[in-house]
Amino acid sequence: MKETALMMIGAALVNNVILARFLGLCSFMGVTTRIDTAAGMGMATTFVITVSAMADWAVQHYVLDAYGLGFLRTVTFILVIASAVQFTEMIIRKVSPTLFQMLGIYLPLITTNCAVLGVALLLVEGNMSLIGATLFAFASAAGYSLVMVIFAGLRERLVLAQVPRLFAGPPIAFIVAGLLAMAFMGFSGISTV
Amino acid sequence: MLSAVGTLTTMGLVLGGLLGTAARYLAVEENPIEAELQSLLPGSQCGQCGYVGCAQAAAALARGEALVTLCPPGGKAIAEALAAKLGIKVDLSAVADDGPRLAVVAEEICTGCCRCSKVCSTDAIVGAAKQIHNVIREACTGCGACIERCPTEAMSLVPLPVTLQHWIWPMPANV
Amino acid sequence: MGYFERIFKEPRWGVHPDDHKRPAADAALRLLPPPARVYMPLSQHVGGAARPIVLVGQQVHKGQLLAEAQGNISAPIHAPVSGKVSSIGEVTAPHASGLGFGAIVIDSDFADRWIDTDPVADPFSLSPEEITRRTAAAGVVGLGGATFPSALKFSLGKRLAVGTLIVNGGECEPYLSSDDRIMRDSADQVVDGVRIVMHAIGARVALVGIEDNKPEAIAAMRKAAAAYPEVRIRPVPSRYPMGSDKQLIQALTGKEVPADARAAEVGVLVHNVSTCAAVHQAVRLGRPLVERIVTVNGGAVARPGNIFVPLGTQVDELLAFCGLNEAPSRLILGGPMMGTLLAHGRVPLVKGVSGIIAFDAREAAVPRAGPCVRCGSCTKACPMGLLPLEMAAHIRSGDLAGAVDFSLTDCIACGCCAYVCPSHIPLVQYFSHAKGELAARERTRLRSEAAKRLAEARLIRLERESREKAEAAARRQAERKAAKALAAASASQAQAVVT
Amino acid sequence: MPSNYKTIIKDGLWDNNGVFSMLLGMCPTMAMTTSATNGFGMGLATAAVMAASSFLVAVFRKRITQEVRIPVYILIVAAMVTLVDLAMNAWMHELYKVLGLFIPLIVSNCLPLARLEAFAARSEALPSLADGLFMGLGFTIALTVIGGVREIIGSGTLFADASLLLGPAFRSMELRFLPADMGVLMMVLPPGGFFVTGYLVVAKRLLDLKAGKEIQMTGAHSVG
Repeated sequence: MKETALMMIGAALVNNVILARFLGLCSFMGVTTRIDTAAGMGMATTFVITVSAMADWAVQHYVLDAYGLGFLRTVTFILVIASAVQFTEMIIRKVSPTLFQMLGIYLPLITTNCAVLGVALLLVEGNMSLIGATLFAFASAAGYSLVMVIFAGLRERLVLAQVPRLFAGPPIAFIVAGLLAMAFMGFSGISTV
Repeated sequence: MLSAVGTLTTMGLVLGGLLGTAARYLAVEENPIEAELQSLLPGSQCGQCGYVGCAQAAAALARGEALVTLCPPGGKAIAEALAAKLGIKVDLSAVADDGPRLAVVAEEICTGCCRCSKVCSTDAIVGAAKQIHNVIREACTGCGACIERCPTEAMSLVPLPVTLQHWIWPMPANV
Repeated sequence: MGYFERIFKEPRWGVHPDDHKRPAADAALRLLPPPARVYMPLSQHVGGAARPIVLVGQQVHKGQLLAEAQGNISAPIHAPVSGKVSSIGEVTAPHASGLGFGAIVIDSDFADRWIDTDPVADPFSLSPEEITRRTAAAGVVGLGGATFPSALKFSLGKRLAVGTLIVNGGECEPYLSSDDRIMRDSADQVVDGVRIVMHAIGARVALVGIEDNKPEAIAAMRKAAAAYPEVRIRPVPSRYPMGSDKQLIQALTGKEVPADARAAEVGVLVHNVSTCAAVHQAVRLGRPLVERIVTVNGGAVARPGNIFVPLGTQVDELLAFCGLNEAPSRLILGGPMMGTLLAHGRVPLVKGVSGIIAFDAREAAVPRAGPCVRCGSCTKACPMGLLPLEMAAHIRSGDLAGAVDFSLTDCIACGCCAYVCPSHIPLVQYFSHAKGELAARERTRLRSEAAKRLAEARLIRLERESREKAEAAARRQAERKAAKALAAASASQAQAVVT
Repeated sequence: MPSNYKTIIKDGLWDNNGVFSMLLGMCPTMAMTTSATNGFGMGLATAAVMAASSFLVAVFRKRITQEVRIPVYILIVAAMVTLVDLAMNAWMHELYKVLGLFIPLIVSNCLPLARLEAFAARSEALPSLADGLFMGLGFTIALTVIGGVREIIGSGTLFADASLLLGPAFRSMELRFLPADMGVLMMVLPPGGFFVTGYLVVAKRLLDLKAGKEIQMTGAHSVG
């Protein structure tokens, strides 16, 4: 139990997907201009990461390992992720139109979000059980969402600031992200998983 | 080799089939935002955006085919409202918004042909045949539809004159 | 918190600028000789411009009606001098934009002949409605600067059964002393006006708030009000903007006016001391508002003081009367905190002008604005409890809705924030710009809504026309067919007859 | 469409540089630039994938239907990545071990996909090959520069271990600027990646400004 909790904290904060592992940076820079869009992207991505992590775990265990096809990992995983995204979109649209209105426009963008593929690949390297893998994926995704929302909040303030012309836009965002990464380094004492 | 091809093919088939079936059973028709967009547009059906009327423009916006800056009479205010409704961000500094405009009749050229009053979508031009026409300021949207129809080039658009009531303090110069 | 502390404790909001009121406030009131020509604007009040009823070339007496009120919110205009109407046209408005507006120009005959007035010996025998009518006919508007027609405020106070009249003798703006002067010189008139207003709105108590930096005015008013226990003189701490409605109400009654409500809704009504004096003139003497006291002050003025001037006098003429040490580097109508910046002095004085300030080069120097350092001084100074730095930041980045979320609409443009800003950021200009922009958007929205209605009406009309056309065509066709059938029938009949 | 090779080269290497102008492919840019060598290796791998996939997409562009083009592009890129992955594992095993996870992640790097959409899908095979190659080389340059700056400030060396990772021929590139304990560790850690990238984007703007070019201050935000 304690180990699982530490593993989850480690995945969410210490080895944060965005700030420590540098996954999903495109969405980190692209969809964090407003808090609500960042939160929407975070929720959608959390969902997809968790679902596709389970699917990828199954593919790895029952198909690739079983037939010794490790080299097909990249191709099969991206195939599974793309399908999972598509599937998620259709289900959400059918089940909850409100949720779809919130997350709809972000879903297609997730296919090429490297956080999804990255987490799946990390799982395979970690050799986890299905439950462990699911929890790890969820925790990583939660950490991703957290950082997205925090950064979006910072950028909402940044828009109001008078930034030197040359630094306006992405450069100042990078520097702020660097400061945020420094802040997250403070978590490294919590857990070492 | 064969097992690799087989695996990929099987996965392709399974996933493709799954998605295809799902698409059939989970199909949902849309798009409720169109009506909301249309309510934001001026509704004068002037056609300056390139679509037949405001309803068509709203449909194009909902499909994502048109830019939110499509409505010249709406200016920045409508572009901003549309962007907010569609949940997108636009750079409005490029939108040419030289303020509301007004059609005026050059009385010495007007022949009283009534062509302009027929195209006016808000009935803002009054005047009987062979009488000099006039524009009702309050009703004119400045869409410019009448300009093209005038055979004697008596119609023109002028900026709405700035009065004490309309004057706005300028933004302070940036530091 | 006790009542005592509530009044005398230093408020936490606002600023305390150097008031620069003396020596101008101590100089005796002077009379401006009637100018050769006055420019009487048609719009000297909030609301619709007055409609001229005199003709060019017409001889008018002082106090004669020149233009009548037009619309629900409006006020009439009267001749400030006797003479001849020389023209009716546009003059430069006393407004930062420097745009023009309509005015009636009168060439003075220097006789200053009044029209026959209709004095009332005992105004308290008149009904409140009659007092309101007389005040409206005299063109009295809020002389503190808001220029809202006073009679309308009377009716509002009567309707909402306001119990307390607050009389604003705060005059918190630096440099200005016209209210101070009127209380010192004509305290009896002011108190009489206060009592007439109380009668008009049915108030039981009047609280006269006077800033404690005007001891002479407080003494004079106490003396004048000694016989009337319902008129209470209340010194208030000198703190800018004590003269603002909401701040004065809070200082005197402890009541806070809600953000989206009017003062009358907490049971009070605010009138300026000069307005009360004008009501006294209008009701007791039957004299319309055609003259007022104007403070002329500032480093560039040789003999600063308070001058009694006919409305419509050009600013330059008044400045020449007081003498100039140097060409003014900046000319402000009203106080330095909230006044209107003028491009030149060729503009007429209007009812709401309590002072003219001509700054010399030293006073007019504006330091360069720097970036915001987030010191928070402006939030501490803001009497409305707003966050000026946040609002300005949102406005600068074009996010007006964000500024409104920070209650931009509650800003009273008092200028405290800009006054205390160590970076000299022109905060009030940001807010004025944003408010103007918001108003413009609202106008655009209303316009486009109206256009939508018109377009829909047109579609319905076109439909009806085409339907009627089709019906008419069908009818004609039917008639023709019937006629044909008839003709055929009669032809066959004829044939039958023939055969 | 610029089929002019000079424009393609100039665009790819500087004007439209994937990292500094378009801000695409940020993940490997940040993660794999702890040293110049790593950046160089990652860049080359990406360049190879981009060149190959651009060429393939351009060749088959008329056969790919509009609706399924994105999945097809992803699959083509994924296949190329797998090839590069296997090749590097075989011939540059040391470098492969360092780059690890980020080789398969080239699949979801938005730079290759963006170029396929923007260029290869509408151009002839050879210009597409050139575009992919030079965009990839521009990416390599950016990564090497970022890696170099971080390495110099962070650990005081430049191209350390180049001989180990790329082969003995690169030994002459290994340099040391600062004594071993002078480095600012922060630069090698994650925050350094953000800081250096931010400042380098500013530096590029400054150079463009000096050259009298119009610069775009907002920058292209792309998601993927």
